[in-house]
Amino acid sequence: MDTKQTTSMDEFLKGLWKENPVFVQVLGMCPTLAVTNSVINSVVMGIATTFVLVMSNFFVSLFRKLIPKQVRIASYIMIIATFVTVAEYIIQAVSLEVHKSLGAFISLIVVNCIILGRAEAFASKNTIGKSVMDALGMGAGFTFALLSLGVVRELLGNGTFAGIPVFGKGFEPWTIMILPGGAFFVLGAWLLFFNYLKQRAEKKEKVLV
Amino acid sequence: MKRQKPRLLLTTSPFIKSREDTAFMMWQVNYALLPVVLASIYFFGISAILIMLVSIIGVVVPEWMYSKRKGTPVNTVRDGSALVTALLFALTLPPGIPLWMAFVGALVAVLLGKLIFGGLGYNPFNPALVGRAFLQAAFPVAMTTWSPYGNLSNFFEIRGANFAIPFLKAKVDAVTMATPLAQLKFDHQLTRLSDLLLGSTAGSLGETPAILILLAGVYLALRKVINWRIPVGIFLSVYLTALVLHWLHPERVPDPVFHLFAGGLMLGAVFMATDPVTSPITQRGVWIFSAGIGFLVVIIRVYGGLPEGVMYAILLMNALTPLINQVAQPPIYGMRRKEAREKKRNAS
Amino acid sequence: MSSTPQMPIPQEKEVTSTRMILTMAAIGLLAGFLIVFTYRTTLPIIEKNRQEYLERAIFEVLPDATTKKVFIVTPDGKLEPTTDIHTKAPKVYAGYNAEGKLVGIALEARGQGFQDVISLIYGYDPYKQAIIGMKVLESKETPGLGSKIETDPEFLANFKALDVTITPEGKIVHPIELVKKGKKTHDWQIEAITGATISSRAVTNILRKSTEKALPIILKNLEVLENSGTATSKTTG
Amino acid sequence: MTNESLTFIFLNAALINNFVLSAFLGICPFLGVSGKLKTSIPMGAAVTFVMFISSLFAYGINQALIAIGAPYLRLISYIVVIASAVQLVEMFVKKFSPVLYRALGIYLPLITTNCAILGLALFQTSKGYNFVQSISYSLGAGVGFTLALVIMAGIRETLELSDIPGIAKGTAIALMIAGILSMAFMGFAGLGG
Repeated sequence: MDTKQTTSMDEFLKGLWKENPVFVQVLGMCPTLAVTNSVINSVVMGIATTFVLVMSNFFVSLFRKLIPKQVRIASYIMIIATFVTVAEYIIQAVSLEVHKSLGAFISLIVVNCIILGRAEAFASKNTIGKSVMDALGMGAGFTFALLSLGVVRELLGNGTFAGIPVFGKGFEPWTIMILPGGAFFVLGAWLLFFNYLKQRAEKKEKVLV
Repeated sequence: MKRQKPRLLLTTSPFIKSREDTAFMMWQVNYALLPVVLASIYFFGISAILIMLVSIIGVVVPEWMYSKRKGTPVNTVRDGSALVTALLFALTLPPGIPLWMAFVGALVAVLLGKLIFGGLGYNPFNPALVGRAFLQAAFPVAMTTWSPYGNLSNFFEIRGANFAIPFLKAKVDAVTMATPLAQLKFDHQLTRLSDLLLGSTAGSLGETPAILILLAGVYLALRKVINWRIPVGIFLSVYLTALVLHWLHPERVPDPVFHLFAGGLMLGAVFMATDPVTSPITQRGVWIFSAGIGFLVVIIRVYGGLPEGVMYAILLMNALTPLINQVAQPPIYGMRRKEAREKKRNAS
Repeated sequence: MSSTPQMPIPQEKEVTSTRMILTMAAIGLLAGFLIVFTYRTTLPIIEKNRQEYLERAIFEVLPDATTKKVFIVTPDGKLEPTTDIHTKAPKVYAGYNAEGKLVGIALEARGQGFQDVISLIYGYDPYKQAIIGMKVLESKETPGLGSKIETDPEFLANFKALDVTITPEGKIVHPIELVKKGKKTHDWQIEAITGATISSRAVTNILRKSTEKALPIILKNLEVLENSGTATSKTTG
Repeated sequence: MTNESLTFIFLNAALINNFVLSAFLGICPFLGVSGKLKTSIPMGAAVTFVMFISSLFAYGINQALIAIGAPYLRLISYIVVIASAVQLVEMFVKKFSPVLYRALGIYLPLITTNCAILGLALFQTSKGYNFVQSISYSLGAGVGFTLALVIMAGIRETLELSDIPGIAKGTAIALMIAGILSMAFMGFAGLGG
């Protein structure tokens, strides 16, 4: 592991940008596409996923010396499923409407590869403090990615930001943006943009060398 | 497969070595489109001209910039392929569409439908239809508001909401008219066949004069620019599917001939399904392809929620084309099928 | 801890199966405890939310109602009061005003829309023999087009007084039908939303089917509903 | 609660609201496995089979959980059932077709974290489907998943020969194709009514 000397802050920052789970690692695509038709949904989904990430990383790291290797995946899934269930009931208690619009995708956090991935690749080998920071960073990065989609899709598709009209009443909404097709296009466009940035950075490096 | 004089249409998708042939073909298509374009100008006047101009700008400018940047020897603007995309795209639009939407759609058609895949010869879907499908999903109301057809006497009348301010809702409360397929679906009214043939119905720019498109198709088929099997296969398949459904529920499905001449079927079958890049390579594949289009068109028209399904049918069969190519691979002469497939794989 | 990521190897002898089972059991126990704890804590709030949501919908389609009572339709076509809102039997919500008088009945109905199933609730006034309100509970119709069935005020106005008069034999005299915008001539017709004919038709079909099935049962059991109102406000409140 | 016809349920899951292109379930394998036509067909078949099995079990478990009044155990039980079903399929494939087993490689165990399967179980519960409806739903979902996967693989195989701009290579172009496919599948709206 090359993260031996890193500080907790680095663990947090890498998830946000350099190892962004969606834009760089291309993980957790299902919720990224499915629930980002509005800003509010994106935020709730981001927070719920971060909560589960932090909790599962915390417990996996806490028990990392106790869980036998053979049953570790099963144990992780059980820990994750527990906290997803907890998150689901909390969301239902806070707002039934939000729960309705996110539907089964809250439960589907269980199979979000990011969470199992972080438990296996990071929390099972690192201290609690680092693991929690890692989870927070990944969660923040995931939320950031969801928001980048949610903002574009809601702005264009509905003319609103978190339900507040932005362009005035006369705006002609681009319905496709809230439809499934729009989700693919917007995510595809973001990836194009990040690839472009990466390519430009590489070119610059070459020039310097 | 018999060895024949190489036919342009049947070459596989990378066209690089036959650029000049592509140019010849594309200009032929443009010539064949001319009567259709003129007819749409006759029926929809200045609006038709404006929509086509905007579409041409929207398609040609990105194409030009792209081929300039890439340094392609013969650029796709000069060989006429960009013009074909632009005109076909424009012909699928309703005459009253705001011009800014037409421009957005043209950009989507060329960027998402073509350039992102590497340009001409690589696009898996028909670019004009990608643009139209995008508009249909983005602005469903504007894309299903049809202005009545006219003639030269109201040539200068602006149809619908052509001049709506970009990004804003159209305020014009224009006169509208239902298309024959919508009349059938929602009001159970049948349009006369003669009206369909002569184009005196509401519809998109190129949806109207069925007989002209048919003639253009015959010309292109004779010049061997398009594969005649595609339109013929589509017509047969539409006719047979509609015949069966007509027999099953006569009250819901009209005479199969109506389905042949209504809506965008003619335009789609002659000009769009025949795109050599997005249709199968082998003759057997072509028959499967066209049968699928015809079947889907009638199924969507009769059982689906939308009155028209040509665009979706062609896009769906475009998507299936690579699979059809796999299934309908002909054995190379003197070889058994399996060997042939292996050989091809090794070669590529 | 090994630092190289690797697939689980099934037959490794270091760890006994007893330990594996114990670990899993411990985690299961912890998980169970956490879940049950959350469930117990949030349940009353969630139930309250659900009740409120349902009540809001009912009072929206029955504007004069202030209290409601839930009935289920028994298999032999009778109505029975129930308190179990999770029951799978078809439900009927009777709305009463402050004096405990029956002011209408709310019914849930669902059917296929353009994209997916549409579910809605509508209010029925047995004395006017008319539908007096309709609210879409769930739909996935095209945003901005079919989704207007939820919001379009002109469309919703169709359901302020939609005639569903019933003959004594239990047949609706004029089944609800859909007409084009501006073509409404009778009280049993619904004016379609321009450009969203399919979704409008779906709502029409859902209502027609539901009224044909449910209204005869309600009219047959109207007395049960009327009497329950007074009983509720006096005894249980 | 539901009176949807079996044909509608099937068409809805397979075409109108295609599991991958419209409900966004199973996107990871859709983007990951869809590079090659040869692996996409067995993958689709395996997923369909697992869907079918888990749908049956999920139905039974849900009934049992309702009977004992413990709906809060639903998610955990579903995921355990799915994991076991995947294990079952894996053993089955390993025994009867070692070639296929090698071809599918690491993707088989990954079906466990394929959200299409858990999604199917959760959706059939929330839609209140009965036993027969659930079967129809699971088959429709499986067909829809396979269809999307195979179409995507076919297109991506042909694209290998083409001249895609550098920044669009990989996931970006796959997403764009998926978007176009999703638009094309909109043509099925209203079918089966």
